Formats: sequence, C-alpha cells, structure tokens
Amino acid sequence: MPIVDLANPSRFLALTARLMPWLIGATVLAFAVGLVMVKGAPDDYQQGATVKIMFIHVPSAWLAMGIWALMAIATFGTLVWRHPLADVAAKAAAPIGAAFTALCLITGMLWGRPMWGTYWVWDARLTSVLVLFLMYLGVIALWRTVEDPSRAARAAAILTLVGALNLPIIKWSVDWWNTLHQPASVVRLAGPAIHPTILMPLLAMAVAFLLLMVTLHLAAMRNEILRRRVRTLMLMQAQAAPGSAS
Amino acid sequence: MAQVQLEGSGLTCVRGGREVFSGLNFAVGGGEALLVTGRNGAGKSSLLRMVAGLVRIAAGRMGLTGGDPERTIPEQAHYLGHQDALKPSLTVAENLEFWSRYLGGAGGAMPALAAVGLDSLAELPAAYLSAGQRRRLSVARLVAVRRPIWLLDEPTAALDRQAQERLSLLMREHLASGGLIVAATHGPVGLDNARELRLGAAA
Amino acid sequence: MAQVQLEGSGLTCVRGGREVFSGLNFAVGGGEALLVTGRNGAGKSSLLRMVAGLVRIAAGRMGLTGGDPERTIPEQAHYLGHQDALKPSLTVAENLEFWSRYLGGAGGAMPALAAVGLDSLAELPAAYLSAGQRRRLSVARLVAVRRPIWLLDEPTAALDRQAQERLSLLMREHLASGGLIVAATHGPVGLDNARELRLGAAA
Amino acid sequence: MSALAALFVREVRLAVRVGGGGGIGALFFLIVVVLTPFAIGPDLALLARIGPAILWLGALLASLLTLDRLLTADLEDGSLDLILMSDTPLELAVAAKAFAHWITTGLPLVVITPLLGLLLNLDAGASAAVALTLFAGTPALTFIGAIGAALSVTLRRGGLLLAVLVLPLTVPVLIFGVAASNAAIVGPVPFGTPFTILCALTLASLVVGTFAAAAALRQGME
Amino acid sequence: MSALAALFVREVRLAVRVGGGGGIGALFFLIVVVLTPFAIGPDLALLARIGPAILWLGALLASLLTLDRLLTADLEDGSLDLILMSDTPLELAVAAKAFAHWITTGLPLVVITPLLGLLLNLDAGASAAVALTLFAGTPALTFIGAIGAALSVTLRRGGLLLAVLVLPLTVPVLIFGVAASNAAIVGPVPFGTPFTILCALTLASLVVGTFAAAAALRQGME
Ligand code: HEM
Ligand SMILES: Nc1ncnc2c1ncn2[C@@H]1O[C@H](COP(=O)(O)OP(=O)(O)OP(=O)(O)O)[C@@H](O)[C@H]1O
Ligand SMILES: Nc1ncnc2c1ncn2[C@@H]1O[C@H](COP(=O)(O)OP(=O)(O)OP(=O)(O)O)[C@@H](O)[C@H]1O
Ligand SMILES: [Mg+2]
Ligand SMILES: [Mg+2]
Repeated sequence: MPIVDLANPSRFLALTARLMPWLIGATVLAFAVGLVMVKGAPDDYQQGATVKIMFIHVPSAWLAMGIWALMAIATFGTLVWRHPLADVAAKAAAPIGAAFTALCLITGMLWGRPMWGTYWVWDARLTSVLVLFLMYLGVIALWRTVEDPSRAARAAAILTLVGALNLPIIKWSVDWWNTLHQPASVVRLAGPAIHPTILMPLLAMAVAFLLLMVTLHLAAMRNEILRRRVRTLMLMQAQAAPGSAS
Repeated sequence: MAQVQLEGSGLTCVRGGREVFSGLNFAVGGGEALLVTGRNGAGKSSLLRMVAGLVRIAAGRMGLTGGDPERTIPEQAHYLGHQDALKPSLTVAENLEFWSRYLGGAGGAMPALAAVGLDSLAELPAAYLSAGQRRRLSVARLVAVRRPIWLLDEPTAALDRQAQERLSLLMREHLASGGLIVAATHGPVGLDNARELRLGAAA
Repeated sequence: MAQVQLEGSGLTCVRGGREVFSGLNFAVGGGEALLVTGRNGAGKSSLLRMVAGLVRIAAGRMGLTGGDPERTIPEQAHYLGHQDALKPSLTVAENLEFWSRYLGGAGGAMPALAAVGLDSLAELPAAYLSAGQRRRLSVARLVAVRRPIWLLDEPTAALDRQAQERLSLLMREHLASGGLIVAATHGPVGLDNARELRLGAAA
Repeated sequence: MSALAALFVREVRLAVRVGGGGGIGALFFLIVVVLTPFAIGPDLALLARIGPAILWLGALLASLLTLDRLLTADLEDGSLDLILMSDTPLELAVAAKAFAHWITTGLPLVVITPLLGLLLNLDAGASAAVALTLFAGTPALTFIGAIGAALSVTLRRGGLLLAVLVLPLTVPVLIFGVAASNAAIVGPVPFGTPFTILCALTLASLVVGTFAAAAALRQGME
Repeated sequence: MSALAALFVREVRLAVRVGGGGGIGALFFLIVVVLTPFAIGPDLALLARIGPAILWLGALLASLLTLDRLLTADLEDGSLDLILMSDTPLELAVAAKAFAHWITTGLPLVVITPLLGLLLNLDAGASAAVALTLFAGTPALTFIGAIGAALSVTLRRGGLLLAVLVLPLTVPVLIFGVAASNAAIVGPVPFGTPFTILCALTLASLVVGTFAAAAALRQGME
C-alpha cells in the first residue's frame, strides 16, 4: 500500500474502518493475555500485591513520553509538508498522551502512598512527568482555543516542537535540581534488577497498552476528520443557503 | 407612542480638555430625521454620544418630551457607533439574541436577521464576518428592539448598495411609525426630507 | 521606475475553511486604477489582503513585472485597511514618523501631514482624533513613503468631502507618476477612467 | 431579570468558548503551584508548612489576572456603551458579570485545590480546609478585582495595572484566608474565628465591589 | 537598521507613556514580594531561606504577564499587518520588540531587587547575587515569553493563556536562576556552575525564542 494513498483522508477513513475491528480484537486479546500473565507473576516479598500496579504504571509512563515524540513528528509534517493528516494526527494524540500521563501519575501516586507514606514527593522523575503533563494541557488548551483547525494546527505545531526541544532540557535540569537538594525522605525508584517473572508480563502489558493507544488514536483521528467534515458542510451550507439577500 | 420630540439647547461639548462645540441648539420631532454634517473632527460623533449619555454635557441641556416619562433618553435610544458590540466567538444569532434580550426586545432574532439579509449566516461565528456583514448585524439590533430614537454614526459605512437601500427603507419605516433619527454622515443616506444640522470648524 | 504591472491569475481564496472566490484573474498596469466592487462578503478585502501577502493564496499565482526585482510584492505595496495602525498614546507626528522610518521613507513627517490637512494637530495624541482624522493620518503614510502599489480598502470611509477630494487628488498624482492602485469600494472614489473588477456572490 | 440572565449566559458562554477562561485560570493555578517547589526546593516539610500560603497566593493571582478583560473587552468592542445606555442598573450588570466570572474561574480553582494539596504534601483534612476557605474567599477576590477591572477601563489600560491596583486591597482576604486554613490544620486559634471574618469580608466585598465598580464605570464616561 | 532603531524607540516610548509598562511590572513584582510574608507569616529565618525563590518567582510572573500585549496590541490596531509586509526581516522586528520589552520591564526588576531583598531579610551580598542572576536570566524569560506572545496573536487570545503555554518552558531557567543565587549565598556548589548554565540557557532562548516567535507569526497569517 503506497503511503500516498493513506494521505488522503477518505482513503484513510475507508482503510481504518476495515482495520478497526481487528485492532479492537487484538487489543482485547493482548490485554487478556497480559492480565493472565500478570496474575501469574509473583508478589514482591516487600511490597506484596501492590507491585502489580507496576504493570499499568510503567507502560503508561512509556506511552506518555512516546506520544509527545509522535506529536513532534506529526507536527513536523504539518509545518514542512502541510500534510492533510499530520495535524489531525497531532491533535488526536494530545488528549491521549495527556490521559496516559495522568494514568502514570495516578498509578504512581497510588503506589507511592504505601511505599513512601505519601502520595507525592518532588523526586526528579516524578517532577518531569508532571511538567510533561502540564505541557500536554497547554497544547490541548491551545487546540481548544481556535475554531479554525488549520490555524490552530500551525500554532500547536510550533508549541509542540519547541516543547520537544525543551523536554530533554527540562528533564535534565530537574535531575540536576533534585540531586542537588535531595532530601533524605525520598526513596529511590530504581528497585532491584527486574526478574524475568516480572519482565515478561510487563512486556506483554506494554504490547497491550501500545495496541490500545493505536486503537484510540486511530479512532480519535477518524472522529476528528469527521468533525472537520461536518464543520465544512455547515459552513458551506451557511454560505449556500438561499437567504432573502441574494 | 405619543409624539416624541428631542431637543438640545445651548449644548457645549468638551473632549480631552478642548472645546469641540458650544451653544448648539437643535430639535427633532417624531417622524423627522436630522442629518448632522460637518468637517472631520467637527463633533458629529461627540454630539451623538452626548445624546446617548456617553459623553458628558459640559453646558446646556437636553430634553425629551412625549417619550416614556419613566425612562431616560439613553434608555429610549439606539446608538449605532463605529464599534459593532459583537463577540467574535459567538455566532451571528447568539450575538443578536443577546442584545435583543438585554435591551428588552420581544421577538426572536431571526426576523431581524432576515431584515438585513443575514439569515443565511445565522450559525456562523461573528469572527468570520466581513466589514459590511458586521455592520448589517449591528443594524439588525435596531430592528430587533423597538426604540423611538435612533442615533446613527455614519450608518452607511461599509454597506454595499443593496444594503444601503435596505437601511434607508428601515429608516423610512421607523420614521413612519413615529420614531426620530439623528444621523452623522458625510454623504446621502437615502432620506428625502431630512433636515441638516451643520457643525462648523475643525480640520 | 520601470512600468510596473501587477497580475493575478486563477486566484482562489479560502477563509475560515470556506472558499470565498476562485479562478479570479486580474491585471493592473502602472498608471491604472482597479476598483474592486461587489456585495458585502464577496471577498474584496480578502483580495487586497492577498496582494498584501496577509492572506494565503490557496491556488493560482500573483506576479509583479517591472518593479524592484529584489523585493516582494508586499514590500512594494502600501496597504490601507480598516485598522489604522495608530498608537493612541503617541502624538500624530510620532505615529507618522515611526511608520515613515520603519517603511524606509526619506523626508520628514510634516509635508505628508500637510498633504492631508493634519499639520495643525501634529502634537496631539492620536487618542484624541476623530474617525476621519484617524483615517487621514493613515493616508499620510501613503504620501510619506513612496511605493508603486497602493492597496486601498474603502479609502473614503469616514472622510469628509474635502478630504475625499484631496484623497482623489493624491491618487491621481500617484497614477500620473506611474503607480498603480487597487481599491475596494462601494461608491465612487473620484477617479475617472478606473477599471472595475466585480466580485460575484455573497450576501 | 431576563436581561441579567441573558448577560450571565453570554458571559459563561464566552468564558467556555474562548478556550475555557476558567480552565486557563485553573491551569495557571496548577502551574504556579508546581513551579514553587522548583524555586524553594523539594523539602516536603517546608512545603507542607507553607502549602496553604502557596495555594492562596496562586488562587489570588489566578483570580485577578483573569479579570483583566472582564470589562476592557466590552469597552473595546463597544458593548459597554450599550450596557451603559440600557435600563438594567449598571450595578446589577456588573454583579452578573462578576458572578459569571467567579463561576467560570473561581469555582474551578476551588475544585482542583485538593489535588494540588497532594502535591504540596497536605493531608486530606488540610486540603479540605484550604478548599473551604478558598470557596468562601474567592468571591471576595473576584468582586474586589471588579473594581480594578472598572478602573482599568476608565484608564484605558489593562493587564497588570489591574493587579497592581487591586492586590493591596486583597491583603485582608489573604491574611484571613491563610489564617483560617492554618487554624484548621495546626491550631491553636479555632477555625471559626478567622473563617467568620473571612466570610464577613466576602459579603462586604460583594456589596462594595459591585457599587464601586459601577461607580468607576460611570465616572469613566467622558 | 534605522527601521529597527525606529521600532525600538517606539516600543520604549509606548512602554514609558502607557503608565510605565516597566513601572507596572516592577510594581507587580513589589506587591507579590510584599504579599508573601502576609501569606507565610513573619518568620524572618524562613523568609531569608526562601527569599531568592520568592524573588525569582515574582520576577518570572512579572515578566511573563507584561508580555501579554507585546504583539496582540499590534495585531488589534493593524500595525502587525504593516510589520509583516515590510522588508525588515520579521525575526529582527520580533527581537527588537522583545529587547525593548526587556529594557523597560526586565531591567527595572533587576534594579529594584536589592530593595526587595531588604524586605525579605536578605543580606547585601545575597541580594546582589539574586540581582545578578536575574540580570542574566530575565532576558531568557522575555524571549521564551515572546513565543507565547506570538502564539496568542495567532489564537487572537491573550492574558493567561500565554502564561500557561510558556511557564512550563521556563522551568530550567527558574531552576538554575535559584540554584545560582543559592550557590552564591550558602554554597556548597560553586556559583560558577549554575550561573554558566543559566547564561547558556539565556543565549539559547534568545535564538530559539526569536525564530519560533517569528515562525508562529508567519504561520498565524491566514
Ligand atoms: C506519581 C508518581 C510517579 C511517577 C510520575 C512515575 C514515573 C515513572 C516513569 C516516567 C517511569 C518510566 C521510566 C523509564 O522507563 O525511563 C517509571 C518507571 C517505574 N516506576 Fe514510577 N513513577 C511514580 C511513582 C512510582 C512509585 C511509587 C513506584 C514504586 C516504588 C514506582 C516504580 C517504578 C518502577 C519499578 C518503574 C520501572 C523501572 C524503571 O524503568 O526504572 N514509580 N515511573
Ligand atoms: N477573518 C476571517 N475568518 C474567516 N472568514 C472570514 C474572515 N474575514 C472574512 N471572512 C469571510 O470571507 C468572505 C469575504 O470577506 P471580505 O472581508 O473579503 O469581504 P468584502 O468583500 O471585503 O466585504 P465587505 O464589503 O463587507 O467589506 C466573507 O464571506 C467572510 O465571511
Ligand atoms: N476620545 C476623545 N478624547 C479626546 N478628544 C476627542 C476624542 N474623540 C474625539 N475627540 C476630539 O473631539 C473632536 C470631535 O470629534 P468627533 O469624533 O465628534 O468628530 P466627528 O465630527 O465625528 O468627525 P469625523 O467626521 O472624523 O467622524 C475632534 O477634534 C477630536 O479631536
Ligand atoms: Mg465621527
Ligand atoms: Mg471589506
């Protein structure tokens, strides 16, 4: 399938319509397999069953970071090639990225309560995820402020790219900041080396999350394309309607 | 509605510390239109804003007879200025409906929109309107809410020829129903027997 | 200045996701004026902003021959839109001087102010100007900096009769010196042998 | 009444459409609270100690800085002219606008406060106390801010000028808001005392704010 | 060059005339710093400990919140159209405007910092250190803020949206600004390390800010 065909929104809609049931099926299956494997994983001798939060926490952390990269690539397409689907992809990705980031934060906080005795510490890694979350919210706010999609797309593209430049710097400076003032109360995140009995279910869950993300993203893109069509139709109708004027 | 009569006597206007005009007298009755003319900066807009209660009367007095005695002059007047009082993010219909409800109009917005030929754009955000379409939307306000006094500042600006004609039709209807019009203008507005008030001086 | 010629062919304009016009062709040469007319919302202002490089050309192309080959069309054009590009807290002279220097003009601001009859107000803050006086100040920009292309959006709006005449004088001088004018208008602008480009449709 | 309802609906609609005026205020609040530890350092005990103060300062800034366009936008597009001319009393119009602003901006701040409390290491009770004081106190901020909004219309300036005019007036609200929160968290003063004063301040500023803002608008007329 | 000089002079003139754009920023800074003790309570040791942090947060907010109108005002009165049309490169025009903003807003903040240091119980050396880091860091805030200003032109919104978009990007500047101040005051890190990084961040944001802001303006064209 030549990629040019995919660039056409109608082709995209037709193709994804056929793909969607399979994707949903694959996602459900992957989650079923993953959850069974998780159930089989041993409880931690210290943490007990709470360790199972990790199987949600870690994949969503990976996706939280991955989706910004995806958005950066897509917005590059918006700016450079003015690709018709690129800004749709970027726009659809932002709320999904924010949701996974929120999931990572929430599971982390829920996990932190039994582990550290508090929901939140200003550890470097936690903090940079929080900043990432704020930046997702900023991009979403920007998308929401403008009705004209192509204008919003270009503005959001610049913000996303500047953010992509900045995220490593933020991550690095937050690391610097925290190692400097490190209070004794913070428990280090890096636990003992991961045992295969945990690693395998983790990877399975990661695959399931990835499939979930792809499914959600394609569905959101379809939605966005349809929404834009409705909008265009409304505008055209507004223009064409026989008013008493003409 | 009783026969209304708007009168100003000995009016003085001071803006930004400078006297714009002084000792101005005028009177307009129901069914009459008064065209305020004069050079740029002569004080036409200032006079209209004075009637609308938006510029302080430095000296002299303004009175209305025959109107609703419970309400002030501004409350019985429509003011169509250079600004359109539109919110870009609301649709055309929402904008008009708000003003119609806020100013105490009765009917819905659609008939007024139709009267200015904007009914087909009712659902469009006002941000998308062209200069003339914005102006028409302002004019629709005059139709949506009945008020005896119309204060129009260069009402034909930005309107195309058909819209200008439609506006003068609306003005004639307003006059015929006993209303009065004070309009600042540099050109003809399509009213035959309007009186003229010429303000002197200024560049 | 070589004989300039501005040409657009197959121009399509899309605003807010709606097509305003498409397949539009026009050509204006030095010494010529093109009046763009049409109903409200037909796309007159959009066309002017397109020439000025402020609205994207969705399809078609725009070309200038005979101008300065090192500069783009917008860099050789004056655009007089609905907004006046004035800062209320600067004086009249300061406003004009800034634009004259920013746009690369040579002479001082005073001769240009005199040309529009604002010289007596030079030291006044622009906040104190009336609608027509603001417009005159914008027109002064065209005089202060020489550029071959003038894009005028309803240039006579808010001007009194004398100022309108003075503007048409300036336009004739500009044409005589080999410049060209594209003006969007709903009425006469005081040029005798101007060609007309009529845009169809829209309310 | 219907005129006021129309105004209220318009204001809420504008706030929601324009990219969630309230959402933006809440986001600003969140960001300010998140930035503080970067500046102060990740010392949990210290953060918990000054947590209520940070939350109150953040809410104060978020409330006042979104008030900026409350009236200036209406001045610039000419709506204010028509509002001044209408027979709806100006006081009521100002109150309706300020109330809509509180609903769309102040209330979201209160709602996300418990969440931010977590970040600042406040326990659930303390967060609830701060949220309660904010609920009682943010209307005061909005209505005092309305005075500044009206003054900046008169002066044809916006932005920070408003904050500068109004921030000093909000000192009592800030003091009693933080005091009530701290009383609830660590004592020794009973919560009731400063909280009652806070509520009284709010009631007073509803009245004073409305009348002063309307008066400023009227005076601002040329 | 003369065109840029004219633009710079105009901007400075506007800032000075419009009730002191810079003055307002500095006043806002002052008020935020003065309000903090009201919220935190008059604990002198604590104030001195978090003094640099408060100063940096105040300066951050004062810089960003005054940037709001940097470009929107020009959009609304049509100046931006003419600036886009002119043959002066947009990047240079943006840089000239941002530089003028820093001169009229950032610099006054630096100047009054020693004064505010007194209020926060900082000794002279500490105040000087904070002032120096602000001098090095505020240009970064202005130029990063310019990106937000350009975006909010595109969006035809201003106010807090700008702050919301930009504040997360300023985290590194804040961290190293405070770190350098603290290094100078209490150690143990040598002052040079964070300060060099701060300067590097500033230089980088001069470039990135200018280009990104100009790109946003160009893209924002319809
Ligand atoms: C809100 C709080 C938290 C956040 C934002 C957070 C964030 C992250 C992120 C971003 C990762 C991915 C790191 C990478 O692969 O590069 C991660 C991994 C991980 N997190 Fe968390 N975390 C939080 C709380 C916790 C807690 C409380 C624990 C348990 C003590 C925990 C244990 C782990 C483990 C075991 C991994 C995977 C191992 C690794 O890659 O180092 N996290 N977390
Ligand atoms: N900023 C904008 N965003 C989206 N659509 C716009 C915008 N401005 C104008 N339009 C639409 O483009 C069309 C053409 O507008 P334009 O302003 O060019 O008309 P015009 O011919 O100048 O009309 P007028 O005589 O009223 O000035 C209109 O239908 C209008 O709704
Ligand atoms: N806001 C203001 N502050 C101070 N002075 C003003 C203000 N507006 C107008 N003026 C001054 O008042 C005088 C009259 O202005 P006004 O706007 O009434 O004139 P006008 O007759 O409507 O002119 P135009 O034909 O240009 O619209 C002018 O000399 C002007 O300089
Ligand atoms: Mg006038
Ligand atoms: Mg037009």
